[in-house]
Amino acid sequence: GQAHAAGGLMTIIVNDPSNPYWLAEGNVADAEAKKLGYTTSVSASKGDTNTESNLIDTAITNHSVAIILDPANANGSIGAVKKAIAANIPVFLVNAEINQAGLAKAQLVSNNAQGAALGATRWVKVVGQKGNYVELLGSPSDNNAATRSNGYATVLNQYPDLKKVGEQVANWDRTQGHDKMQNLLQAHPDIIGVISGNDDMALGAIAALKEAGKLSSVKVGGFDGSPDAVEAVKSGELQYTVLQPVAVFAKKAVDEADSFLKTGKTGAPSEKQLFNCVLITKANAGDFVSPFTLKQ
Amino acid sequence: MSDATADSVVLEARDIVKTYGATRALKGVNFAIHRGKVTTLFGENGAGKSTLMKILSGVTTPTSGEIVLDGAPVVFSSTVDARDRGVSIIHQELSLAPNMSVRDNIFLGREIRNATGVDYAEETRQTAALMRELEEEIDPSTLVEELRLGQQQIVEIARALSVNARILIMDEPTSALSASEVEVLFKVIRDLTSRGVSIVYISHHLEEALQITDYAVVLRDGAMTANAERSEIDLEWIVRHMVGDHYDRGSPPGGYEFGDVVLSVSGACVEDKNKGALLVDNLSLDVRAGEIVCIYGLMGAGRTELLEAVAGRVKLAGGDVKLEGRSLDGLSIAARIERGLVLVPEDRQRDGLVQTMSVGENLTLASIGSFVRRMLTQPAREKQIVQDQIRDVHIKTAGGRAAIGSLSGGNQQKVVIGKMLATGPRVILLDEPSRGIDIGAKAEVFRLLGEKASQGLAVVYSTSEVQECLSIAHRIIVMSKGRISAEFGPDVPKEDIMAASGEAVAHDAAIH
Amino acid sequence: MTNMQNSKAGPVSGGLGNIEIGRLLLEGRAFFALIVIIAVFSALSPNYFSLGNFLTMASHVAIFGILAVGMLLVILNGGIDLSVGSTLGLCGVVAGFLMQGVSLGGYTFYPPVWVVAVLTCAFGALVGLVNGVLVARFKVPAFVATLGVMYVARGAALLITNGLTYNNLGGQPALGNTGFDWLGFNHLFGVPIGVLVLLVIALIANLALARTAFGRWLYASGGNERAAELAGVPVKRVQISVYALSGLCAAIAGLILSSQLTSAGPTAGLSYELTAIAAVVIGGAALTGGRGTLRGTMLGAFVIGFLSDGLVIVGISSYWQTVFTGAVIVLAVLLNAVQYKKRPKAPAKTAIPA
Amino acid sequence: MTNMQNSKAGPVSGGLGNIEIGRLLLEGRAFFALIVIIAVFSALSPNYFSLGNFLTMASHVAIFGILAVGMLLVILNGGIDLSVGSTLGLCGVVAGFLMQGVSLGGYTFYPPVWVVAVLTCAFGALVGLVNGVLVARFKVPAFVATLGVMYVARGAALLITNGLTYNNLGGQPALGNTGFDWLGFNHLFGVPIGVLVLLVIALIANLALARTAFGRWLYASGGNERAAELAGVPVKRVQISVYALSGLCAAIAGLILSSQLTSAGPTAGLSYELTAIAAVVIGGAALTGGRGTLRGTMLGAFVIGFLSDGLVIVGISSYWQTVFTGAVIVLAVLLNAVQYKKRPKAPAKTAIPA
Ligand SMILES: Nc1ncnc2c1ncn2[C@@H]1O[C@H](COP(=O)(O)OP(=O)(O)OP(=O)(O)O)[C@@H](O)[C@H]1O
Ligand SMILES: Nc1ncnc2c1ncn2[C@@H]1O[C@H](COP(=O)(O)OP(=O)(O)OP(=O)(O)O)[C@@H](O)[C@H]1O
Ligand SMILES: [Mg+2]
Ligand SMILES: [Mg+2]
Repeated sequence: GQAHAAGGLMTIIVNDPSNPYWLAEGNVADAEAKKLGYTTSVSASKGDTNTESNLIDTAITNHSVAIILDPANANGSIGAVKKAIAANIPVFLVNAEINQAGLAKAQLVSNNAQGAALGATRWVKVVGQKGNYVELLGSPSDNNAATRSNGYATVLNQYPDLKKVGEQVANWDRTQGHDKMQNLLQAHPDIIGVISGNDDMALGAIAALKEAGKLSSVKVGGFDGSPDAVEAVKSGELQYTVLQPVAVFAKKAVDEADSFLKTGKTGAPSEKQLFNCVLITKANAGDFVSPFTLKQ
Repeated sequence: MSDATADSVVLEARDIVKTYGATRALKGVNFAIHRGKVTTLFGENGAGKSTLMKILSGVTTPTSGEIVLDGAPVVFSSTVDARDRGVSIIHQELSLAPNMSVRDNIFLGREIRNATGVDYAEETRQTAALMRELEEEIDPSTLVEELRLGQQQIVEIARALSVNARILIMDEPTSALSASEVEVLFKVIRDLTSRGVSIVYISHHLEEALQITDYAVVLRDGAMTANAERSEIDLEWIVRHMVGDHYDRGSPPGGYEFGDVVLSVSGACVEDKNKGALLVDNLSLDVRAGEIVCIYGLMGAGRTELLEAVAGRVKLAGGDVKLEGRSLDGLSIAARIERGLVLVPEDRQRDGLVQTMSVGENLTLASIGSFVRRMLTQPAREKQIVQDQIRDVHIKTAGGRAAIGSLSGGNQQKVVIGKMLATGPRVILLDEPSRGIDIGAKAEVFRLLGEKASQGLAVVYSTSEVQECLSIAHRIIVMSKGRISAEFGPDVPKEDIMAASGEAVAHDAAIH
Repeated sequence: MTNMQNSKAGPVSGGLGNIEIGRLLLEGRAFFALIVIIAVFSALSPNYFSLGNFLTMASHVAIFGILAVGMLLVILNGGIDLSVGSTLGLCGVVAGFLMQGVSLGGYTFYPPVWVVAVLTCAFGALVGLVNGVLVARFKVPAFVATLGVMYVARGAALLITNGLTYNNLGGQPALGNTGFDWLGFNHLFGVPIGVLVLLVIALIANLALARTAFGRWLYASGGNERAAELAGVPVKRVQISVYALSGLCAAIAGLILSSQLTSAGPTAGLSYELTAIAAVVIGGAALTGGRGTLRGTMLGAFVIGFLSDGLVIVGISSYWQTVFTGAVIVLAVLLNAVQYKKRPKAPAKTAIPA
Repeated sequence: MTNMQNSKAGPVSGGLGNIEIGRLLLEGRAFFALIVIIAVFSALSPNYFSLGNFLTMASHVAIFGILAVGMLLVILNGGIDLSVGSTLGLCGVVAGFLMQGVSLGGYTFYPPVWVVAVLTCAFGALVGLVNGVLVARFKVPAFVATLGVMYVARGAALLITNGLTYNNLGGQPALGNTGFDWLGFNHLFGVPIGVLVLLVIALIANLALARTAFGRWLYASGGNERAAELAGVPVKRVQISVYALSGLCAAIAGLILSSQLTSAGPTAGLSYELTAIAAVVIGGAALTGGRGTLRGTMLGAFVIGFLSDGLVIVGISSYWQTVFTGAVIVLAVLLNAVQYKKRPKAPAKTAIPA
């Protein structure tokens, strides 16, 4: 229904709702916007900048009052954002950044570097300071893959006896995580740990390790805090995961948009706002009230 | 039909009507098949022969009318149903799977089974036996695509025989067979009839068909125009009822002088790609403007290879082809057409026509250049060319925009010839253009070629029928095993031509 | 426009004149589908039926509409081109690469935008040429050849950019290479440039198909290659050309897309080949070659584009969008099939009713 | 094993006996490619040439190898099945859904694993059946029908899970539905179950192709449908069956994959159809139907699997992996084409100069 409610239409564009992370992002923003009296339209770019651009066009056609956007690509999404701004629609970016400041009213992202450091520190605690390990990387066209990997390296490089003997791109995907882990195990049967750029790849790796009967000797760490990963942390298969506060900033983005529409100000001190990640271990894994949302 | 023969009737079609959309292919045909006899069905292209046979063998169902088997009405729901009741058919168009072996094709759809699945050994044994019976040396495990056409037709025949049917329908079984193979087939047919099997036989080779006919039936425009016993009929009778006309065998056009030599083939050789043998072996031939040269030969004599090499489709392994004194060496097919040398291919469906295009588009395909101005085709000019060709070549069609598939076989053949004539050639090569077309259409093709020849066109015409040579050629060349084995003038006795081809002189059917 | 598959006629009478509204309505199922789509979405959303939205949707259609034109040529020839999506991405990346300046012997050149555009188009045609040569000369089945090239082109795009996206395609006045965003951002008479480019390409292609020797050759060689060859049609050249043209179309689409986005990423155009093929097929072309019209293909492209944009505008979830897209592809072709069924069976290509 | 396209014989001597090493080496280009791949990677990495690694790689091959078996049947029939990847994903999701328990009238049933497996397989076959009916009864071209079903199945999988992934497929002893991870995790005689399943499916398929009437009917209807129909082959039933079997294979592959991952996500199997097609084609089958062997297809699957795993093991970047995959597809088929060229040109299917 497009009947204009008091607040007007807020368009929410997430990356790909077939992933629980983005699904939660969309759901939280959707709920908050509805609560504030807006009608909403949630759609997905599936990581394709052209689809994203088309969705922005549609938002313009639909006379949206604001756009909450999870940009598909740091460089590639700039054009789409410009287009929305040219049509006088304020854009609020969540989860990922674009490489140009001054366009969006706000960019709310999780602090990937901080989260990576958090995770890597925990990982060393679990795995120990000596031995061989491997890393699973996200899709290289995504900035976050590099940010997290660099974050891990910054911490792990401090331990000269921890040696990274292999790394593989598994494109954030569970099946690929599984298969590539099997390949890595062939080449490096002696590893003691796996550090992964996200939870899905970590869960794939866990499946491979289970199959090889090595899960007890090889420790795995994840990133994202997805519900599946939290379950795995509870059961002890996954050592930890790093929760991206997606529920927090998705809600905040809508709030800022609402504030901007009503007052002309987002109420936040700066355009770029970093949200710190939270370490999830067995200790606090039970505190989730809904996907990606910890008990306050 | 007299009452005396009525009780010998096994299968009877009564008042069969078959319509395809607006076309009435059969308009109430009555037709009877006699036990242990050969009933031959004659008729022009499109007369409805195949349609009638398809109905009798369960391929299609009649729009109205009934089929009576052994005195009781039956309905054939499928080919399998008909086969189970003893009716087997050799289709006019080959229906074999080229990717499979001879054995697999013969037993396709009625596998001999044993405990572990299909009993290949038994099937192979039976296939070999059938091949022996047909006096053909074909290994049961050979892939059908590796056989030449005649052999494929033999496989088709073998399949029909292997069913052990009571009624065997043969729709042009000999169109690709050599004379000796036809002899074997006729022997098999006589053997079958003596065992009480009833045969329906269809062929455009009237003289050949008369050799085994017991009853003749003539179909015209979807209706039966005549039927009689063998003793009451002759060739003239058939032709009269088929075309309603007096039959003129034709004679070569005359009353003019030949021009210079336009096509000159010297020492041409064509290699068989697999075996390295020579299919055309050092062959030389000159053709003058206005001359009609017939190349007679048996299946596999190398005529197709010769003509295709001249037209540029296959490479010459040696020798040279000159057109009006200039060598064609290295020129593409397109360039040869440009220079005035065209080929009407042997297989019009596969090589002659574009089925997705209209009659008009097919007619102008080889001469697009003549109506293109400033990169664009000129519709008005094109239309004119199409109309001219339809008129000149006498194509029976609703017009240039008609679908090519709506034409009868003979008219499709005329489209292929017309397409090539539209390029204004100096030399036209025709590879068995009369195959599968009826005598009326054939006469028209002859008339057309005669007319063009008298205007200076050089014609090279390959054929497997002696009578055709005599009807049209100024000069008859007999090819055998890739070489010219003899050369004759227009007034040579048939037997001499056949002897030169290496063919055993067929029984004279005493048609004359 | 001509109407190859619907009328028995084909383009004999030559041309652009004889649009028959009645036949269009009765036989053009894709046209019918388009009308239904527009009607339904206009009823569901007040924003759908407006000139502005139609132009926006048309500019979305432009990208894969251009791909579909190239695809139509390939399909008419009896082939298929799975590589267009990757080629689009690769060409965008190549353009982005050139816009960043080319280092030659210590100097960095900044080619002007028109040079970039020409080089990119040439490059796209070259990729297509590789397909064409593989198919025509080396007899690799089109599906396989273009599948291979699809992977190679995608890998190459990723390698060039190392997975990253080129930004700042706007160029700089100081370097004399501004203007790249013109294609994507500007309007002429209120119509987005991308749409105009599609229009021009479609008109040229239509003319080429209906009125040139090349078009006739293409239909002929797709209908029966052997017969075409014997009639003097340069079938190999035609075959190679259509793939090169398809590559060219992909390059143009890549330029427009990167210009619209003012960025060029290596994953652009992923799986667009399927959309392009769907457009051609919905437009009534036969995958066996020889049958199909440009008008049909354009209708097919608009059916897909107007449908998917409509689903977004009325706010249907992206899961349902996937389902609907699939259903519409099948339905549109099903309708075509039903239509064919009523006509007399065309004789099988090589069967002989001699 | 039989050797349809390489020997004149076909299954003459009736089957499994006549492997001819010489001919294999000389003519089986896919086999040759496999040897080269194994040799090269063994030289490059000490970890490649080991039983353990071969088993791991084989278990990766198993997934799309099973898809390829179904795809081979479809391709032999002259069709193509683009929907297998989606069907795999959808079947995994259906299995996951069933493992979560089915609510019926207030009660929640937990079907035992074998029931889940059977239901999932039936469901996969049903999806295939839809393809088959569209193709055989409604005459929708296979490419289009399966493309549409591909979208619909993917959308359905997303709708069922609402984008989430079913986890915990292990079941619970209390509910009596444990054992799902058996397929993916267990080994028999040291060989992963997935590989054994592939082996069993391949053997059955090979037997069916070489020794049963169904196999002969399949080759015949792919080679010349009309001829097969006239010979009394139930061509429509054969056609529908192959799509159903392809769907069944996709379901089995989906079960194994979700069992390996002990989870079932809606995006599993994305673009696996292309890998399966590539395997079949590298194995020497013709996309025009009627030609191809099971042995070739298996070789093709192993070529792709051993190549991509090899590239991973020697540590080549994922971009280069994409490039190499494409290049190998083209090269392998190019070799096949060269091989075919030497043979006499096959006359067109039904041609006869009557
Ligand atoms: N499937 C079909 N659809 C439409 N018309 C058909 C079909 N089959 C045959 N016809 C038409 O029916 C008529 C009779 O055709 P038929 O094949 O029986 O002729 P025929 O006597 O066997 O000719 P020929 O000597 O060329 O084999 C022709 O006009 C033909 O065009
Ligand atoms: N496709 C083929 N595969 C294998 N052998 C072939 C093929 N075509 C022709 N041949 C062989 O080549 C030789 C010459 O054949 P060609 O077709 O030139 O003879 P022809 O005189 O034209 O006879 P036809 O009446 O069959 O056309 C024959 O021995 C024939 O068996
Ligand atoms: Mg007939
Ligand atoms: Mg010949």
